Amino acid sequence: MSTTPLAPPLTPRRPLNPKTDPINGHKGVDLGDGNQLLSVRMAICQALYEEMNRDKTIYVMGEEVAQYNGAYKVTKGLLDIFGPERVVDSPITENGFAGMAVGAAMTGLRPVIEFMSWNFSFVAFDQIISNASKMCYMTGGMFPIPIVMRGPNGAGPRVSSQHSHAVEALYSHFPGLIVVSPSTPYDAKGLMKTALRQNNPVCFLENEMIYNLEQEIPLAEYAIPFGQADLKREGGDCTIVAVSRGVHWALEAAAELAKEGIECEVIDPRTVKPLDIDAIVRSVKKTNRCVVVEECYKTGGIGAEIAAQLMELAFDDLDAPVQRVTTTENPMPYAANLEHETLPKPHRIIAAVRAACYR
Amino acid sequence: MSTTPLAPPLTPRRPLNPKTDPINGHKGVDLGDGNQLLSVRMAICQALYEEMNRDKTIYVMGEEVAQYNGAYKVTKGLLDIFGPERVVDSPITENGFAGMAVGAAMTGLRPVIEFMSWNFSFVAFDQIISNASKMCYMTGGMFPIPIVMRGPNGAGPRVSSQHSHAVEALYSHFPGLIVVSPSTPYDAKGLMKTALRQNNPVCFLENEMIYNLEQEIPLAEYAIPFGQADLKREGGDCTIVAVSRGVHWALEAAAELAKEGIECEVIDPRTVKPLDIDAIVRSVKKTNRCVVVEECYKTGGIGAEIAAQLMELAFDDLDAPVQRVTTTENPMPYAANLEHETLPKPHRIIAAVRAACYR
Amino acid sequence: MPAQLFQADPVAVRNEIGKERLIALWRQMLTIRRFEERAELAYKAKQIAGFLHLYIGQEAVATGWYAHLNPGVDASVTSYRCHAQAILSGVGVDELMAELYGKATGNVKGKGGSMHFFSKEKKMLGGHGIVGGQIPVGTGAALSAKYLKTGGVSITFFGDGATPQGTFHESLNMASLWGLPAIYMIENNQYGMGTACHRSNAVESLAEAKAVGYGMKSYTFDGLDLFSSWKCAQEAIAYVRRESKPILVEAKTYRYRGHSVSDAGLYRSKEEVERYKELDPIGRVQKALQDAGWLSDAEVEAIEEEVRERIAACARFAEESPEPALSELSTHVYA
Amino acid sequence: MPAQLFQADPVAVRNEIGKERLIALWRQMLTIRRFEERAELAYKAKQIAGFLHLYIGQEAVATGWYAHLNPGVDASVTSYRCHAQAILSGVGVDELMAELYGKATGNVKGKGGSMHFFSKEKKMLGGHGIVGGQIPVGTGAALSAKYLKTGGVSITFFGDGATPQGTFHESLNMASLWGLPAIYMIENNQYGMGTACHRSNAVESLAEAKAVGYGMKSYTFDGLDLFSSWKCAQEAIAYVRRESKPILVEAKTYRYRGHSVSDAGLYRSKEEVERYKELDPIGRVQKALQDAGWLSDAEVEAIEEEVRERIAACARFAEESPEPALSELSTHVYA
Ligand SMILES: Cc1ncc(C[n+]2csc(CCOP(=O)(O)OP(=O)(O)O)c2C)c(N)n1
Ligand SMILES: Cc1ncc(C[n+]2csc(CCOP(=O)(O)OP(=O)(O)O)c2C)c(N)n1
Ligand SMILES: [Mg+2]
Ligand SMILES: [Mg+2]
Repeated sequence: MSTTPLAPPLTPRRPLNPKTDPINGHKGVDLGDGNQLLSVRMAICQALYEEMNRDKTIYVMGEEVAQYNGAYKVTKGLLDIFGPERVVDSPITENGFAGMAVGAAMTGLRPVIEFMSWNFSFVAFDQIISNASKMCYMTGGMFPIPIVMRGPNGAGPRVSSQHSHAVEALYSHFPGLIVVSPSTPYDAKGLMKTALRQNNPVCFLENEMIYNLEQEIPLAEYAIPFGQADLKREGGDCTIVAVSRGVHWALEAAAELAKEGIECEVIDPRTVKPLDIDAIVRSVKKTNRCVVVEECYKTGGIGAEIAAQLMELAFDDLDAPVQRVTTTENPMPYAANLEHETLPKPHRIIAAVRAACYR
Repeated sequence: MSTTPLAPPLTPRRPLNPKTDPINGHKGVDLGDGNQLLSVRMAICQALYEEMNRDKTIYVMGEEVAQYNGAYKVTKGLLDIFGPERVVDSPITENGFAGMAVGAAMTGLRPVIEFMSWNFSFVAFDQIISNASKMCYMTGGMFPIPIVMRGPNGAGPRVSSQHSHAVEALYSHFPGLIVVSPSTPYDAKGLMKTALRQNNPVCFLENEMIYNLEQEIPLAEYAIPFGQADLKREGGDCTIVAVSRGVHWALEAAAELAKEGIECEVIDPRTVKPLDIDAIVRSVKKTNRCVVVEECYKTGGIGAEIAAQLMELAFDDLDAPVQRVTTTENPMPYAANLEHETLPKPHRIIAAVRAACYR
Repeated sequence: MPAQLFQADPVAVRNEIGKERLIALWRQMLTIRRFEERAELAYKAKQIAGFLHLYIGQEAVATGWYAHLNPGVDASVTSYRCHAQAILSGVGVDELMAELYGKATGNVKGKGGSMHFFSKEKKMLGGHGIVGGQIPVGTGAALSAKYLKTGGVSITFFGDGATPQGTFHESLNMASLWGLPAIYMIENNQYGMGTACHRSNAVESLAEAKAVGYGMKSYTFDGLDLFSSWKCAQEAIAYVRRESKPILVEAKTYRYRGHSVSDAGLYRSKEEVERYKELDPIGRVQKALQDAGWLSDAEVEAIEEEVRERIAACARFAEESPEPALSELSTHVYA
Repeated sequence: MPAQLFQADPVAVRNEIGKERLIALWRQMLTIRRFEERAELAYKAKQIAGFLHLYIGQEAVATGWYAHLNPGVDASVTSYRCHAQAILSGVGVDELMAELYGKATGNVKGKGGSMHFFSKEKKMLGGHGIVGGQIPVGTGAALSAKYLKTGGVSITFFGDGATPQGTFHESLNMASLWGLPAIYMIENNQYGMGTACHRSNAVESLAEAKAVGYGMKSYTFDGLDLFSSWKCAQEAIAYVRRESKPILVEAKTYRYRGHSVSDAGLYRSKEEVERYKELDPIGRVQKALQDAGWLSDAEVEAIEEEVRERIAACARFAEESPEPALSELSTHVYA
């Protein structure tokens, strides 16, 4: 399985046709030229499918992942293909099945567990932190914990405060965890493949709002290593580091800003932990400005960490303070206008880039 | 109850005498001059005692808080004084009793819950985040949640990975929570009084290793407002922002550094959220250097947030990157030498200050 | 093993409730049903967004129990499927519908939406989105009642899908240990989302089997029948008030709609749903009222019309209400 | 209501076990006891730090059950009170004592300490510090056994104080639902720290009452008596292997030391402790051996001496071992 370093363009030549093409499941649309067309949702499913075929120790467990095909249909078809031993509907007991995954991982399996949303991982927080993240260390390396925890992260559409968390920063705080937060089908598949072939607990943070985003990706197998950022747009005036859905908002903002002559470079870390700070530093050395876009809260968010690291590694290169465009410091409100202002949307990114460029 | 802005000196004129003085419980030693001598442990107990006397809606619940007088004896004597309705031993069910506190707070009580250590708050994480921190907002202000959650935080003595977390950064990430982390008896009492008289959920983070630390504090009632840092040492060469036990390590380091002519200013935020960034900025405008000392992990720690805010608010005043002296990026190991290197102890602070001063 | 079902003679209970009260109960059920049907329409018209979980089919459960409660003294709390409980607590439909629309006049100022209805005055403690998260909250309210000697009880509603959560176990143990006046009501509508109850619970009779492990009394009743619900509530609530002991109750019920409005419901057959619709709890009460000669066709029509008009009015109120001011973004983060 | 206690005729069981095996079991118990007594001394001499939770008094429980297990095929997991389980799994006392000393030669390289003993080879999954945290872990091992068709079972030890945790409930429900070969062993030593069992659990018979809610078979046995423990294990483990169904077991036992070495134990009377000491599980096995004429006084003395020497040697090994290199700080954070 080779690593393809060059990500394909974000916009496919044609969209999926819901009448004739699959819109979920593991099969993309073969475009005949070595590429396939699929969505983020399908890319994740495909990675699971391929790895489950390869590795019999992988099982998938979570609420509604089997008979219902996943609350968001990410696991569509896996039950039919792999059967009820390997694709298991669990009761609503996040701490329980997360802890079971730890025990299973210690005894030869490679569990994939779905949190129907990452908000519900809070119920399982003790097993994630006290057990999954520490086990390898506290056993002197005896028990690595190869678990992939996955599910939608960040704000869904108008689902308000208990259902709208973005947990990148939260889980990045803890040594022992890997935090993956892909923004495209290509990245989602390549990173999931890596996640399923390494031996650390991975928080694989998807985003409901981009499950349908489509892209042409290679039919051939590939994997994307952890800790390798991807340049989603080139530009010399300001670096925007953007995570997950934020990448698309950043690209929107960048297109707007280009009209006023500000060329932004958009860097997608893809994995928040490990973080490819080198790529960020390289870009900032060129642009001398940095804006971070994320759905986490500001206090102790990814932006804070990047700002602190840039201070350490590019102190003399920054011409302006790092701007943090995050979810505002409040639980997510339900009202449409309030939700809009809470999220780090393009209008806020544009303002931040202007501020960084002293415009 | 007046607010005393001037904290008393850290070193008492005489230590507590375990033969003749109380070493726990709510009563300090009356020194006859309007002051009393007591430890951090006793200061917290005294604040609880005074407020429970004043406010009948306060109850204390947790594992071993009543008959055992607290695993660390912080609640010593409260059962005898206030009875089993108000001082309640709970089964080991952190999520359960934290959630009960939310329900009780919504119906007229002011619960104080003890986590035997903050590590166990991970079991209760969902109730703390999904309910306590959001309830006021998601009910449009209808249901404030006046809960004080308290217990020892940070590394105990050689208790290894599952028992050594410092959670300041973790809980600061979430809007709706107050995070208090006192370093002295004076601060502990004054902040606990405030915690028990306001209506937000408070994470009151104590530290086992300084429970016995003694100080002379006023006999008269006082409270310390949230969001007001305290200057623990004055100095013009480098600002050290230090939290909880870190304050004492910082003071040790500062004394060492003074010998080589580096005068450090030690600022204790006392409450990490709200954070008195103004006090930090004021100091940095004078020293042009900043080192942050905390027991949290580095990634997304308090140091990251302070670095990011200093960049925003004192961009041109910093002569060197903010240095972060934190728990190293590994779960806490048991071996004595490894534990020593993991913690942000004076030798590491000294090195960081030197680096900040380019020495 | 199926549980022993609580037995109530419908005619005897009907007579015990009496004409006026039964008409009032029927009107409440109708109000809940029409409120939710209207919300469903508004959702399809994209006037409401996010999740919308309807209680349609389950109305007899909450209605029977609130009939014996005194909201404001007694506390109640439930899941995201919270519309009925808010209405039965006495919250006005105007502010509830406005909340669904995300308006400033909403029950919680547009900050919560469908899953988060509350009332401080009525001690209606939500409206909770985390499955099982409300169970300790209800337990805490029972602690308050005992501590403050209010004489009140607390009732906590949750689904069959929530009983496997740890919070259930932790709460019931503490409530029993400390003799709290807490009612735990499993609304077993036979599915947690797409998962049939027997696929998530190792025992068939949830209340009966699980109560043993907490030394608790239990009841299981026909939740599609208002008379069973009302009578069981009367007996059980009296027990809780008298003994200051918790109970575990299971309502065997059914939801007619999908888990939420977006659920296609492929996990159950149309026939199954139709079979249950024949047992419609609202229709049965109406029939009982008419059988007893307590309501004429014309009176039925008049009340139906009144309710419809009330609901239409609350929808107008919601539509015409303003959005929250943007300054609301940062209010109430802290008290 | 006290539970129905598992009945075993001591003489019959003794004869079934037979001379050689019984001597071996006695020697195991003795090794555990002496190991911990030595650790206690070292703790007082400040050679060991952190927490140190001793199993002294409870030896018959784990010893009886491991006798029917095949560590490496069968998995086991327990709380911080994990010394016996590690020794019985077959981990050498040298590396265990070295771990207590925080040395590089320790069982987990000095990274875990007293609460975190492990063995990959023996499928001994810890050594867990979070009360109840190991219960899902043991359940996961049972899932593995079933999934990989190893024929193995998993046994999860936890205290009376851990049964109120949500993890207990969640795990038992899933194990029963899916027919996992899991043994849940409540070591009821009557206290969780300073809290007597009846102050944290609403029912008296933990296993018997709680098993009902999971449709599970249960056993309760005299955990101070090796013969009851051994015989109950034989029957119960055979059931789990044969049926691939979980069971809930309660051992009525007692710890002679404080919760941890630093606990003064003011919550129970000296008389109570003395009363239980008369039932010392190790002394009773020795007596049975001697009553049967299977061991002479001299042989007892010789074995005692051998065990003492082995433990002294492991303490020397620990003392003489080097501290971990500082470079170990950052190894194993990631695999
Ligand atoms: C902790 C948690 N896990 C998962 C979910 C997603 N979820 C919402 S409702 C639901 C099903 C609950 O079923 P049940 O308890 O039977 O209640 P019902 O919807 O039938 O009223 C699930 C899985 C959630 N909200 N919270
Ligand atoms: C989640 C959690 N809460 C609290 C503690 C502190 N604690 C450690 S042991 C213990 C008592 C446990 O008692 P029990 O389960 O009966 O086990 P025993 O110590 O008697 O073997 C407590 C409260 C902890 N380690 N984890
Ligand atoms: Mg249900
Ligand atoms: Mg115990």
